[in-house]
Amino acid sequence: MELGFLIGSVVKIGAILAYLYGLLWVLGHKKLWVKIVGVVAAFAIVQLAFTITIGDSTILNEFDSGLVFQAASMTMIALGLNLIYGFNGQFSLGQWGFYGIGAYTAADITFRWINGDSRGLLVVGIGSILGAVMILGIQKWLSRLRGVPVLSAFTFYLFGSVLVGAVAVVIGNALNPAISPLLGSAYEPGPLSQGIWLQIVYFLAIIFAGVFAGEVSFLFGLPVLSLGSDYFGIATLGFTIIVNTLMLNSDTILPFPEMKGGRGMIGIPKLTTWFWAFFFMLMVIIIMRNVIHSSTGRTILAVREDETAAKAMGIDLASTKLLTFVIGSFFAGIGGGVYAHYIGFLSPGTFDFLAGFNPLIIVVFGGLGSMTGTIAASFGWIFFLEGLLRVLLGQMGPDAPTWRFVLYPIVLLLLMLIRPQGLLGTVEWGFLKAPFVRPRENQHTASDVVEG
Amino acid sequence: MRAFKVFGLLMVVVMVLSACAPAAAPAAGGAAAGGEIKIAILAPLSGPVPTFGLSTKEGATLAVKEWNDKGGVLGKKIVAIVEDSQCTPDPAVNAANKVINQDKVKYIVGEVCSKASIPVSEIANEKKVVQISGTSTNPSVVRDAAGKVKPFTFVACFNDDTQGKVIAKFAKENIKAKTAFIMLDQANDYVKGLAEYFEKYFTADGGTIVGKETYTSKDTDFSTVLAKIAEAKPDVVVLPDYYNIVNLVTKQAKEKGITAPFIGGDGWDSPDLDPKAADGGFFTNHYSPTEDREKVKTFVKNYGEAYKNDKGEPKTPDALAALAYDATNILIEAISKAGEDDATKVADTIAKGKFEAVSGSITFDEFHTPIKPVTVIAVKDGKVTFNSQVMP
Amino acid sequence: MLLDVKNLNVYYGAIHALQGISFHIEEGEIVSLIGANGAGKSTTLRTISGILRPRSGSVHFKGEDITTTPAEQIVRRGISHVPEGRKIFAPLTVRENLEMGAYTRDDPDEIQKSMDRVFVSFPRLKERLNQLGGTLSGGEQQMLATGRGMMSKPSLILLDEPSMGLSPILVEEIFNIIKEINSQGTSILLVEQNALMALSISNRAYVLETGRIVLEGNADDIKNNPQVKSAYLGI
Amino acid sequence: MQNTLVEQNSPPVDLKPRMSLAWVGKAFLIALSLLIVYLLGTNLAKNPSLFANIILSGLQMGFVYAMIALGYTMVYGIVKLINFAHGDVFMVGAFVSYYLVYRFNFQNWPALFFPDMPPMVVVVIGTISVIIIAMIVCVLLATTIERVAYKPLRNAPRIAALITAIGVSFFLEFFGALNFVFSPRFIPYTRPFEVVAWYIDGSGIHSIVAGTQPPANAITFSNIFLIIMIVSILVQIFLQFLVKQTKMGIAMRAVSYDKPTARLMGINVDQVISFTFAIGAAFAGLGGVLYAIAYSSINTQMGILPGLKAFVAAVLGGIGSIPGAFVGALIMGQAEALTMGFISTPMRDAVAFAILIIVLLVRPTGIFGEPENEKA
Repeated sequence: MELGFLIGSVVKIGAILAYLYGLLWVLGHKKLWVKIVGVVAAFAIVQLAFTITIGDSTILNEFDSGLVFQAASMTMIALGLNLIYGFNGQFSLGQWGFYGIGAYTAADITFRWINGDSRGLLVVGIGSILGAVMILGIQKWLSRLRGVPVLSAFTFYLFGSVLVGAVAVVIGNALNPAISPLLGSAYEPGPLSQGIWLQIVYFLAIIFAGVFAGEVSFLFGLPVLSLGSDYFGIATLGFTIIVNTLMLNSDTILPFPEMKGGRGMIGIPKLTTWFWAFFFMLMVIIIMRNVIHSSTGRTILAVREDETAAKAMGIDLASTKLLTFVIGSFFAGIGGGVYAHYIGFLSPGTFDFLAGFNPLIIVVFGGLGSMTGTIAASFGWIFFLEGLLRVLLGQMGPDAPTWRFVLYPIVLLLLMLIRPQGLLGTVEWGFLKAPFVRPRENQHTASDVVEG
Repeated sequence: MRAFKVFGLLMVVVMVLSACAPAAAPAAGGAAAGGEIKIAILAPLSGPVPTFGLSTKEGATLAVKEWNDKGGVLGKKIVAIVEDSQCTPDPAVNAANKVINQDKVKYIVGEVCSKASIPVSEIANEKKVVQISGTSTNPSVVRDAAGKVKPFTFVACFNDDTQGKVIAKFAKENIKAKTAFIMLDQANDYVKGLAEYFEKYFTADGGTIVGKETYTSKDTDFSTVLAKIAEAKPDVVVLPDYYNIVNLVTKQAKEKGITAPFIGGDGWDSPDLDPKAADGGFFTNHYSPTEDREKVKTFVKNYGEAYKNDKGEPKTPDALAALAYDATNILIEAISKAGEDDATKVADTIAKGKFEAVSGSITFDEFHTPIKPVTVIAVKDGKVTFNSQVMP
Repeated sequence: MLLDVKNLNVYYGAIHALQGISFHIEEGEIVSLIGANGAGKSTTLRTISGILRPRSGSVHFKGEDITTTPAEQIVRRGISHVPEGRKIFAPLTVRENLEMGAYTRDDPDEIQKSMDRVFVSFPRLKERLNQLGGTLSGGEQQMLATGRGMMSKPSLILLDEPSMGLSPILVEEIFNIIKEINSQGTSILLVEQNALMALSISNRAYVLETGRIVLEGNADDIKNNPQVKSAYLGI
Repeated sequence: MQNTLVEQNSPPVDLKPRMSLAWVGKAFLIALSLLIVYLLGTNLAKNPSLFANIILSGLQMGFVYAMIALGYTMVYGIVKLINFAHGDVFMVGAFVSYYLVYRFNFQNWPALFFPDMPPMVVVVIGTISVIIIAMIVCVLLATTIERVAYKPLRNAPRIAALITAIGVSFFLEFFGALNFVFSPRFIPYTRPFEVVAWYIDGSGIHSIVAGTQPPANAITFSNIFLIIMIVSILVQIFLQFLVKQTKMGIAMRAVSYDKPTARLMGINVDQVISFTFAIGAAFAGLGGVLYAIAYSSINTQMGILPGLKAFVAAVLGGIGSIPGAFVGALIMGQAEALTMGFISTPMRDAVAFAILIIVLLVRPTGIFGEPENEKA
């Protein structure tokens, strides 16, 4: 029976990787109807596996489905990081912070909504839209002036954001009384806080959470992206820590008593279904693929390969980096929203900076500059660490689970020593295959020491 | 392609691991003759507080072992499945999902930390699995967002309210304190809860809080806070945190010449509490290993026989071990009383029953939280001794 | 024979940079390697000094096989490589740069003697002794690089493009000093784009073309070779 | 590197007079710093002795950070690797000394061999030998890590080495947390000697008698503080000497600037790199022991946060620069202590990082950092 468990887990990992491969292949198919049918089928296969019962449990039980949801949100986060680091070369440790921002924002919107308070949605929604308008407007205005230093530009954006935030709160408060009667309360849900309306709010919450994370990343990235790569990395690590600190004090320093600070936010509706997880994951994959395959994508790659040369070609380094950073953070925010509504409980401990290395490990594992690698590694990583190792060590007596985090770094070390460029290097499959993407294999540090 | 080599390597790792698996398997699930009852123990074996996980695991497995030695329950052998839940929501949820869906477990002991117990409790109630946590004091563990009790979740410890009240009462009556200084960790719900309730009852009784300072759990240098305490000169300093923080704070306080006694909660309880540093302090607890009750004596003896510390001496069980032991015993006893391996019946039995446990005689209130006396323990002359028992 | 290079093959990835090069240097000689950009001159020097590994072939120095000896060991054997582009340690002072040149030696008195000898050749370095390497002018940097190369008391100096980027007067000065170093008994392998200048101080020369030696012989003969004249000397 | 969006978006020819808005950013920064100065100033005026006590506690943290930061800054300077395992080497140093003192009572060895030795000397020699053994173990550990985990990746992408560094760090923490290794407990540390504390008030220096409270307006400090301060400054002086005056030190700088050319000088680059790791580890071990003595509680995760802070301090001071690491660490210590004292304890890390980010914006390579050199 124990061996059965083991084989079952290994087969599951294999099946999921094969499934992802199939999905990418179908998406890459030339005919539109094949794509559509393929995507629907890909959705249906997993959906069926969640529902069809064999023996006394479904083919993929809730343990597996939990892992699938975690892997799906991890895919979005890791893809965002791969865009920032793998494709654009900006070493960021801030992804985890944006993930946290997305999770808390989305959770707060739906939590308030089902508790008869529409201000979450209104304020964040209006704020994100106005914020985008403000950013574009100030950008336009500043572009007419010359020689405005980053710090000054940042000051303008900062004051702009504060203003936009205040306006959003005012509008939100004004509109709230009109909507909240339709929401009812947690005990008696009104017409708008259930059924299809709740699904729409969920969708909006996640999109707004992503946009909000993107806007924060714009504000933060604007000054910080001008730093050199490692310094940028440290500054973004600082960002993750600052976000974590704010989460811990969300009920004291920040005015969000429902987030309950270090106690953790409870009562988030568990709205993430396979449909939504699949939908958002696919959306992120498609957006990212299309960004990379566009001319913007070529600019992004050019900046990574050689900043000086890119600048000489007339590429606007700062805006390219900023754009990549914002898109990457948007993905992280989406991932956070999906995660929050899967787990139903948010605690600042989840967004600790140490866990923030996980997406980095996944991206490097899969191969920098390989979307396929990132997707496969996200699933592989969760299913290995939380699935296989947990099941295996669980079989080996009460002391064994302690070894989980001893084995994990050993595997990590071995893999890095054997394949420093990541599992898939820069290989892409199916849909993601791109003729012009030929990223360099090795980035030498010790300039040209040939034999070590 | 080189990628395949790596996959090959992964497979080899997996094979090696699987080679280990059958060897250890009989220990885990051997005698299936009379059937077996599985109990999952979720403990933070890694993560921020692995030491709590260790005590919990030891206490819970000791209880399981004792029942098995007596022939199991309902004629069936009890199998303990230990899972690492890291005191963090994600792994805890994965662990709970795994034991419920993969191992088909109907009873869960744990988690230790509230932030892990809360998401586990949601799954447990959804899946109608009995969960009993030894030590999660956050009210959200047993109550849902709307404030209703979760039918399948229990805790074996008194809650923050009770303990805060007793600390305040003791400070007022026994220490004769009029002014108090509160030190608390904003991010720790346990500490925050105790501090809040202490403040509530202490001020209601006419005491004054002369200062309130926060720190974080990762701090090691408390001299800034202590400098403020030295300025404020309170009658008592309330420090309702875990022993590791207590060790740091009290030691540094002695070096700063602070003479006010420190007082805290059950988090102080640990064989690693430095009694020299904490000398003159008091803390409330679920039980004292030096108590005279028969139940306590046998537990301390059995635990010491089963587990040794790094010098090879018998270990003294801390409150976490005792509570995990109690939680497991309550659970198994309830199974036995219910007479049936059925989660709903067992949950019912626990809610209504009365249990003789190491931490006193326990009945559960409407929020599945035990009603039991609180023990106050004094740290004096390098020793941790039973001081008094206070009914809240 | 001081240095004997036999049938050297070096690859950069798939590029066959040196295609079976053989040459030798006798004690006390100045030998020039001349050739166009990318002919493999610097590659040859880098292979001799151990920075690059040949795929096949051998390098013998004073009769010993040093083909696979690591670079840092080769210095101890008595070969000093003054790299192309000077490669001064910019954040180190002139004195520290020179001390690094004598890294393989331990006796402080002997090192001081060598340093004094360098100062005789390059009095300008003595004036700049505590200045940072990076703040020197191009000519001074070349002097420092050459002086640094002398500090290990080598029996063979590999000089890579000592005239690169220098004014004609400085080039003249540098080449005079090279001759002077040689006259003190150090053999020199000189790689130069400025073929005329190089040939004027060399005993013998080899002409490289896309990784092969196409011509070898007496410096004067080479200078007068019509092909060389048109291709490299611009006469 | 200070690119601005605006500069780049602007049309290449712009005949209009430039309107400089640089003052906006500057005014923002100045307003921010004025706020901080005001906050600190009022607190100083309100209670000078509390202020001084807080400054002292910040100094103690700063000096400990300085010892760890050195390892980060030197290793980064030479191989451009953020050696995340450094904080765990620090932890191992503390544990080694714990076992020596607690298990083997090693600090008393001089008394066993030389019974006539005065106890004061016994303690000093014993403690120093405990520290030295801890340092040696750390050196061995760090060089092994370097050999096994970093050296094979020297020509691989830099990120691979960073990931292995994270892996090594995880491994040390979780392997150390196994029951038969260090165990996951928070262990009360047994000090090899007693801590003596003093206070200064208007009437001079007095030692604190147990059970009595020093008067108000007194500034307290302990022998641990003095030891940490002196050791940290000595380490600093020693390293300055090493790097500026010795052959090995100059070679380290040469290697960090240009490895291939350093090899041409006959410098064994691998040896120099190993030596750098060893030096850093030795001081991390030293820091670990002093830290454990000062705060007297150890566990396997104790290295994470001081390690991170020390690294931030190194970046703040200009990574690669040894005096920079020192100054950065002291600033870091003060930033933390002052934030804890006068702003808000939970915001401590946030403030520390905010300072880092602001400093980097003004000086992109840190306070003492040289502009990134363009290598040929």
